[in-house]
Amino acid sequence: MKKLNLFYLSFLAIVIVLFYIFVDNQFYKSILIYIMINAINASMLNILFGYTGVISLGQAAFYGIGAYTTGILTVHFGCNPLLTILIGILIASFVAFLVGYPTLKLHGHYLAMATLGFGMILYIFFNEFSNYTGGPSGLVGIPKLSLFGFGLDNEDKFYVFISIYFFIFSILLELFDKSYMSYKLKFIKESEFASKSFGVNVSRVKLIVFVLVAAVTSLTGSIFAFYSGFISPVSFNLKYSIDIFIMATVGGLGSIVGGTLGATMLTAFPELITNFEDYEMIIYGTLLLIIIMFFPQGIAGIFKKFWGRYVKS
Amino acid sequence: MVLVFTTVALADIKLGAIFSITGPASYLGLPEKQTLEMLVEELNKKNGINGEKIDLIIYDDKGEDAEARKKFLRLVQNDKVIAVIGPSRTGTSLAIKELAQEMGIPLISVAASKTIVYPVQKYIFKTPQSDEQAVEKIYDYLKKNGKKKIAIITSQDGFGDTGRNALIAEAKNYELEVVADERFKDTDKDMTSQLSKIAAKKPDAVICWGVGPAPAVIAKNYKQLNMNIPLFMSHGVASKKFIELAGAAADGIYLPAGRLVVVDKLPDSDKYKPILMAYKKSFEAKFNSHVSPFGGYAYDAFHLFKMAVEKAGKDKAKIADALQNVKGFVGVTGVFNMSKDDHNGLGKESFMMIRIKNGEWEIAE
Amino acid sequence: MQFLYSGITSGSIYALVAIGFNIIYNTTGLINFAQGEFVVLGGMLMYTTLTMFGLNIFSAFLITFILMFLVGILFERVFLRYVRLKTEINLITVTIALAIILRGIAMMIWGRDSLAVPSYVEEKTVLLVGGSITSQSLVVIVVCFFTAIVLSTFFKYTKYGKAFRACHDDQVASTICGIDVNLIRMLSFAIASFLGALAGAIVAPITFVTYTDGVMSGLKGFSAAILGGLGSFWGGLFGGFLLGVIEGFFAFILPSGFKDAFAFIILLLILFVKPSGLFGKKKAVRV
Amino acid sequence: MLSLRDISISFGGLKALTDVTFSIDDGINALIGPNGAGKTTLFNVISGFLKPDNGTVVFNNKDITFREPYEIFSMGISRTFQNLNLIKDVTLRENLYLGVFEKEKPSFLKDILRLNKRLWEKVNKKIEDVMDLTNVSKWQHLKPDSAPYGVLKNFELARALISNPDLILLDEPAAGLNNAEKENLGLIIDKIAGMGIRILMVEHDMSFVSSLAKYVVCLNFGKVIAMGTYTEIRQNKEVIKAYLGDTDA
Repeated sequence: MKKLNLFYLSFLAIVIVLFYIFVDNQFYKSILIYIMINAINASMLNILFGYTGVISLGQAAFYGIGAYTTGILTVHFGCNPLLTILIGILIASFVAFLVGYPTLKLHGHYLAMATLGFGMILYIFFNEFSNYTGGPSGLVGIPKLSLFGFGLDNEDKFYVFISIYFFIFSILLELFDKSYMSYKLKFIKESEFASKSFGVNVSRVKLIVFVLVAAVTSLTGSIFAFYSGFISPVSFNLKYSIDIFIMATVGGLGSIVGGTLGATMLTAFPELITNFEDYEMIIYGTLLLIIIMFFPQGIAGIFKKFWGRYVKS
Repeated sequence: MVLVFTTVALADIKLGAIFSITGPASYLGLPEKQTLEMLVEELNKKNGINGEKIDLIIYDDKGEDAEARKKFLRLVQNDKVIAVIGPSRTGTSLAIKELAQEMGIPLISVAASKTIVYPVQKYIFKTPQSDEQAVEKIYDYLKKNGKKKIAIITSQDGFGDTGRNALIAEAKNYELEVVADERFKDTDKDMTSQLSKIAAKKPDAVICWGVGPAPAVIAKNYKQLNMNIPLFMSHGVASKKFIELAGAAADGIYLPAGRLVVVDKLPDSDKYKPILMAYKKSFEAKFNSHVSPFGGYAYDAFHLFKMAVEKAGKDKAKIADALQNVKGFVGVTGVFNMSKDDHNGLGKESFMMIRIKNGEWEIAE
Repeated sequence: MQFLYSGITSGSIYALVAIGFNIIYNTTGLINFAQGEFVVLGGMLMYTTLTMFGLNIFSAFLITFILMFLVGILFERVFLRYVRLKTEINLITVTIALAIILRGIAMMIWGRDSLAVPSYVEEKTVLLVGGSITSQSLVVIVVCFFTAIVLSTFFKYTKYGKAFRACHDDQVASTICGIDVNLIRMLSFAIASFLGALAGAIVAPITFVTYTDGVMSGLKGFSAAILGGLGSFWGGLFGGFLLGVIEGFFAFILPSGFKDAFAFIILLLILFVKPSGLFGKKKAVRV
Repeated sequence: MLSLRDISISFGGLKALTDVTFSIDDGINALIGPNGAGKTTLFNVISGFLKPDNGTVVFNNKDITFREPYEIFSMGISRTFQNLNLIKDVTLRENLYLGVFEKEKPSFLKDILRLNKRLWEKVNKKIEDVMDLTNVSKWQHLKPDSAPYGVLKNFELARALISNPDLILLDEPAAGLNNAEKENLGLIIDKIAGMGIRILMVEHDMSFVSSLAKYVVCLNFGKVIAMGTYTEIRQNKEVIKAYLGDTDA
């Protein structure tokens, strides 16, 4: 098993802590909260697609399942918040299993279409079952999460909670990346034929990964619901699935920091050019184009090259 | 086109605004932004509110909740604004109203749904009429003409959804029977199957609730199926743009609308006429595009803000109280009478029933 | 019965976009996510040439197609050739990025409101059994069939057509047999862009054109192409009409809010039963 | 050991294999026949990728005809591929993980929480041994794209070997190798057979087959036309006709 990249983990910890101490402006904190949420979703998509080669353009649906399970159970049924997170994970895993089983035998564009279609179906259900989901105008009044009597009702408190969750998540990612498991997924991605010949039950592994990724995405969805207190289908549509797909690609598919790097850059970047609304789309698209065309390994590739040339050697 | 008017003088009245300038609801956000910029520019020429110029900061929420939340926090934390105008859509307004209430920032939304200001919260206001008022206007008209069975076809977005709820709720009070309840997506290209389903139910009138290009497609489909049942639309289509799109198919459509669209047909004695004419002239001169009710919502929001600051200075809590006590303000959308339990302040009379006749608006009271 | 006509009208739009997808897929194996934007640009250019410059329909069409043909060439020549790592995913992501840029440009030039394009044929409604269809929709349907016929004969019988198909099966082998693969790739994007413009142009009078339309028409066109089986023109045509009719049908029998959901459910069921679409040939996977 | 009985399979009318029956035991066995005789198809049937229309495959007297490839591997059959199937994204050494880990059935949790030091030591030891056997240790840290063809072939052999299977299916091991490499490969295959591992190889190179194979089966157009030691096969008229065409035409 490979050595853990402790430098990256400690760097991450330092950045999060310093940011908490020195920046008391809640706007920048909210940006970092969104970065962390997107980083988790993009990293999970990276494991599903970047590592295992299973393309999915419907992850926003699982993100929505988590958010709406939490929203509906707390607003309409007054459920205990923590319980709703668990229920959301169970539902998302069950749906992922149900959908994954027939879908995962598809490949390439057909798989992309199947997952995209699944995402659209969920999005339409969020819109249509309006007496529960509040329909297009959304669901108001999701209570604040409180852990061990520590109410998370403002940006600072929520920032602490989510950075702990994100840090634990990054550690698990790092452990996964340096274990045999990450090799196994890469073997599947490159050659299902060879993997099958050497004892890998490919369809079972793909299904497990699909369900796990759906579960974590749903968990993040529930947390997003508690954070914003209001959810509407717009946040869980095809655009979000494509956004996290782009984040994982730009960040660097197949490298464990890809999701986080891509999410950081593409969530923070629009904030820098807010004064150029009309041009924002063009600038965003051009930035994307340049990275994909000239840095195929994504930003992680750039760091790795830089890291390899100046630091290691 | 830098939007930050940082004039040298002590520009210390910081006003924030969030509109959907890009994305699916961009036809709402653009006229709102343009109107606000124009009004601030004019006011700053007459050196602002009692000597202090206004520093206007506008952000785009692309019609998404997460963006609206981020931009709101940016306005409050970074730009230290004392009040926020917008957002343009119901969803994005609901996404930030709790935050505004918690942080004590007066928020004057330009989105329609009643749920924004109901239950009433100290800092949360809105200028557009609620759907209930538009629905009441239509139902009054229907009752007067003895219509009993109605069919509704509403869009699958915030505007269409709240409209649908209001249509169904109010129908009970007016003893109107809703015989068909169809939906459409604003990206759909052909609604003839829904309309033929409606035709089969033989309603006395059809009400379409939506904004943007889709209602124009419905108008054309309506003509294609030559359904000669009166067709009513929402105040969402009260703009020249709709007539341009629907073309001949727009003829004969009834809709409730603010006075802005029929300003030149109003009798001179009408108390709204001077304001409307002034706004229409300056807007159309500056941006050579037709004036729209959405811009009107921003117009009223700005004036409410101006009056509140004139009365209460820059203390946010006092501004909120001042806003709550606005009485008899004649705005573009109607007469605003705010109160402790009504942070919209508009009545049914802010609407007029108008009809489209060969490409022009015509008062159909 | 009206749902059938409504289905055919929207179906023919999906079909034309699907054919655009198939052309690029047939020669390069890629899915061009900017196909929807080509449709939007086609409509926008027609608006400009017809209403702004007041040209007659024929010259308006001509200018639009020439411009879009060049856009297609530019697309492939500049963007897809200089991609350093030409994996399928990288190239597809490039098309996603270009779609965003084109959308931004369309918003800049033509603004945010929907634009109306005058109909090319004198507007009248054709009464049919149990429903009606507008003359403009008939034009769309006719053009749709005409394009499918022209393209499938081109690809099946002409020398160039065979070269296109050879490129898709095996680029290396085609180069060895003297086919200029780069030229073919460029032409495939150019023709796809031209086709997108054609779809956008003839559809604009019915549906108006807004800069945000690209996403939805691209999505529906892609599902139609997948439904019919990637790579086959008749598949794309049939897939488009089938998708339109399914949507119309569900809009008729169900609360119409669910029509898209059920259309996608049908699509998923077909994919599970026949993973390569209705007409798609199972791509032989070399072991 | 491994016995096939009346294996037949056809792909839409084309009869790839018809009533193939033979069984093999210890030592090195070869499967020969002209191109398109159905040799690789037979390999895919044995390794579980293709389900025959009828007939059975029995291995260590267990019926594996309809078992999944990963089950067949865990029962002790591993293979190499006609055109190389190494994972390009990882180093050659890491390619060997594929061959060994699945046999060890590593526990997911222990693996993630890095509690399986002993397992890794065992794996690394096995890797060292198998690399020494196929003398490819020098290239272990390279990625497949930057190593010579012969080395890649050896690594595929090493990968098949590392799970110490009962039977290795070699798909044209000598193809594309020069004489020195062939000679070297022959030694390695001999050593492997010496370790009690049975080998069934598909091969065209007659000199290679003659020097190694104890028992030879010849296929032509999906039918077994001859079986026996290499010398018997050498004189069999059918085999000659199949390879060299009808001499007395």
